[in-house]
Amino acid sequence: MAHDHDHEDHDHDHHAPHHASELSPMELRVRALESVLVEKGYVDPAALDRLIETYETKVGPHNGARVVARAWVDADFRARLLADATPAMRELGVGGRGGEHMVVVANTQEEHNLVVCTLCSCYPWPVLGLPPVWYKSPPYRSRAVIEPRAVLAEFGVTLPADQRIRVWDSTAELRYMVLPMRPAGTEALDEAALAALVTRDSMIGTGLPRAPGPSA
Amino acid sequence: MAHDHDHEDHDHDHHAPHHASELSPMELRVRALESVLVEKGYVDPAALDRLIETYETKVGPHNGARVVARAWVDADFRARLLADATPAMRELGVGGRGGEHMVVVANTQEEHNLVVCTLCSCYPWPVLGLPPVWYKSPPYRSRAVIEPRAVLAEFGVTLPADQRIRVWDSTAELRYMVLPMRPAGTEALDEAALAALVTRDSMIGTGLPRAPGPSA
Amino acid sequence: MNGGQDLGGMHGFGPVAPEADEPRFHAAWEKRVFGLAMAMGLSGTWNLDASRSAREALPPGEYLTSSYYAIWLKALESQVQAHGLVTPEELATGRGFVPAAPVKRVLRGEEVDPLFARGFPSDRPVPDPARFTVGDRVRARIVNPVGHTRLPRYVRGRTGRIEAVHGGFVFPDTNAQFAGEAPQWLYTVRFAARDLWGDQAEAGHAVSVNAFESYLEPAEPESAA
Amino acid sequence: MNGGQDLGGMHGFGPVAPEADEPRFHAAWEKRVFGLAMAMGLSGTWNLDASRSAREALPPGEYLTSSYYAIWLKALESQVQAHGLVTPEELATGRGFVPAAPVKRVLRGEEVDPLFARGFPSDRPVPDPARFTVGDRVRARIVNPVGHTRLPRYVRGRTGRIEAVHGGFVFPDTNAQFAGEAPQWLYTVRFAARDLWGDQAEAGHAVSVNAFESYLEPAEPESAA
Repeated sequence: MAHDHDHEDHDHDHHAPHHASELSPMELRVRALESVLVEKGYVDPAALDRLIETYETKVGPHNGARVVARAWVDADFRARLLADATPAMRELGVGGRGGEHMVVVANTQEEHNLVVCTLCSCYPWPVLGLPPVWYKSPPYRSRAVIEPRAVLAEFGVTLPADQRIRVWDSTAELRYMVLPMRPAGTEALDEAALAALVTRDSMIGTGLPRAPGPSA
Repeated sequence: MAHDHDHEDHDHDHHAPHHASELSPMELRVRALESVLVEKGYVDPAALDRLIETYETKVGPHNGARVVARAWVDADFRARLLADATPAMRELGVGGRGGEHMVVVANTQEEHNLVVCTLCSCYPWPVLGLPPVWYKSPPYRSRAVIEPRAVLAEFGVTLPADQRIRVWDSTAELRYMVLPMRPAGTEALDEAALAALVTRDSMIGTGLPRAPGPSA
Repeated sequence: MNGGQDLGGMHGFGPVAPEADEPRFHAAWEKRVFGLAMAMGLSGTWNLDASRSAREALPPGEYLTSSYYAIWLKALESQVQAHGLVTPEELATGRGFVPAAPVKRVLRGEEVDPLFARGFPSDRPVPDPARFTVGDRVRARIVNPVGHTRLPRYVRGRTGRIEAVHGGFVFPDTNAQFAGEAPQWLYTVRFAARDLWGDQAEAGHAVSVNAFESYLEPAEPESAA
Repeated sequence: MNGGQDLGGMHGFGPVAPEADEPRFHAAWEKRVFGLAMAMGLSGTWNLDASRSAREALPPGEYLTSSYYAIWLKALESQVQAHGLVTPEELATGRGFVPAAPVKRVLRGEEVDPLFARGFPSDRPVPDPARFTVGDRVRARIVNPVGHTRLPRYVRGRTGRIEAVHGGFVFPDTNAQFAGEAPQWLYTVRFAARDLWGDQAEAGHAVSVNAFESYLEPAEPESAA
């Protein structure tokens, strides 16, 4: 405790590592909560471990990338995805908690889509994994709806002035995924190679897919 | 410093006294600012002392109370005060910085007035002195405009249901003083005795004047 | 509530700051909080809307200076106490002193995969027909509930157009207060940025929100004046 | 700006908490900050609107968790540096290292009483006639300036009635940015609480704000449609 007095109790993000032998006040506080919840039988430790493992290692944007790649190569799938995304994603085994009511919005030359949750942190977990810190933080949540072009510029994305921006504020249980435009020069790529071009940010709308490498 | 590490750097209101030999980080920080501003000749220490002395000891709600008492006994003054408060107050020597553009709003049986500054802490300094902490703090600033009756109840003021409430949000350089209703049973009191009934809160609108004592 | 969580359109938070490595958790305790909140969320003692409400109930200054999982932790601590599952002494010591209160379910390890793969849909049948249809001009009502709501301040009183009708969904405002799921029609409403932010809005920009039927009224007063 | 200072109508801050003894200052440093801010405000380097703007520019979470005079201090530190009066090293050490920059005036001790007794009026002549008159129905414009403004969010887009015309006054939005006093007509606008807060507003309640002419537009669209 002696070395922690002026750090962890501020609750800000602190990324400094701690010596294993020194638990921060936050670690102690959470440990107490976990201990009593387990002791009283409200929480099964095996469920806790499985939940953490699932969201730390299993779900992630590779799921969304597979959906996007399929939509790029399969016009019928794309149509089903845009008409009713939840069952279409289920065809690829993508779905579950936090993705019960998926909506896919397709970028076009005329309109770029951007997803935010101004009120909390709604995000399509089974499609994109847990959201990054910036997605959950006040700068993004406050600004995406009022100055999306400025926000996109900070992500290195400058859209043509005549491409409109549509911001989707996730204020209910619908969850959004952006379907980015297929990059030029990818005619020869197979579905797996296409999926490798699909970045997490391109499915939030804060990025664009990677360009194909010179060998493509 | 050793005993201060986890206190003063939070910047919250701390009222705990300090030993004279231990300066808090905030004291040291302000002392550095003052030292350099004085050393570089931007601030005359005599002016600084005089400013603090003036607002700590000279100005206060006794000025406003005199204005209210005069308005209670002098119908012509009251009319001038409500028509154009700044020169009327000057008749009593009340005015100056923070009271350049005074507006007086009179309580009636039909309507009670309440003053707030939601955006900062605007307050008629030469009439009421420096504002109390609660006037400058988020609970009052946020709630006075949306639930004034609930706020008044916390001050122990319950108005008749048919008495309307008018809230004045001081969003420009006009400064408001409430002219409370003269309490019943004060016919025999002179102006000085009346002024003694006028509380600071009754001129903000969060209170009512004191009732006259049993000897009145 | 008009709390620290209602961030749309606010200024002063600085630039968006992506991290180079983007760890999913930034300390061991964050993982535990995440897992505990998920597990307790399935105990049937409260619902997702109530959890959001508990997070929003932090004083705005505290909300805005707490990290994401610190907000989750504080809300969870508050919930387990408010629902009588844990006493303050138990929370302070990490040890149980009074018997456990009954909960509707305890999530078991083997249930995690099937339950979370299936998910927890929020759509519900609504007997009445939808009041609005695609293309209708609507105004978001001017409301300022002290309790939980999902209508952000920045659209209240503003006029937009119905763009999609999604069917019936659990109404968060009542559900958060354990006053019933009271499902309502859910819409997507598109607002032109100029109607939300004024003439200085960025050009060619629109914002859509999902809005429950009771959040909306026809933009033009209805015929019976 | 839509910052931490724009508090009207927010929830979650808890009860109003009057103090029994109500000390004017709660620490010796608060007095010094008060005096320094007053004295430097008269140096002619900035103006009152710019000082308010500097305070509002604190990140909202910091604004809401800082005490009143801590906000003043942080703003003053920021202003003396931004205007080149003090370097970061000088602020850190409390000692001057570079020559003083010229300021328009240094307030002397003997000037305090007469200057502060006289005050610093903000009324200014405005050549054009007032656009609105008492009784006019007006709508507060929907604006969201990144810079300083005195039109609180809770009235934007809402309709009220002109109750008083006060003459011309320095316009804070430009003055705060050293873009001129640009005086405008100043009005008192009265809003019924229901028009601000909706049907759940407390009964028999109205709110008035002081609004500059450019903050307002006629409530009904003007004839040339």
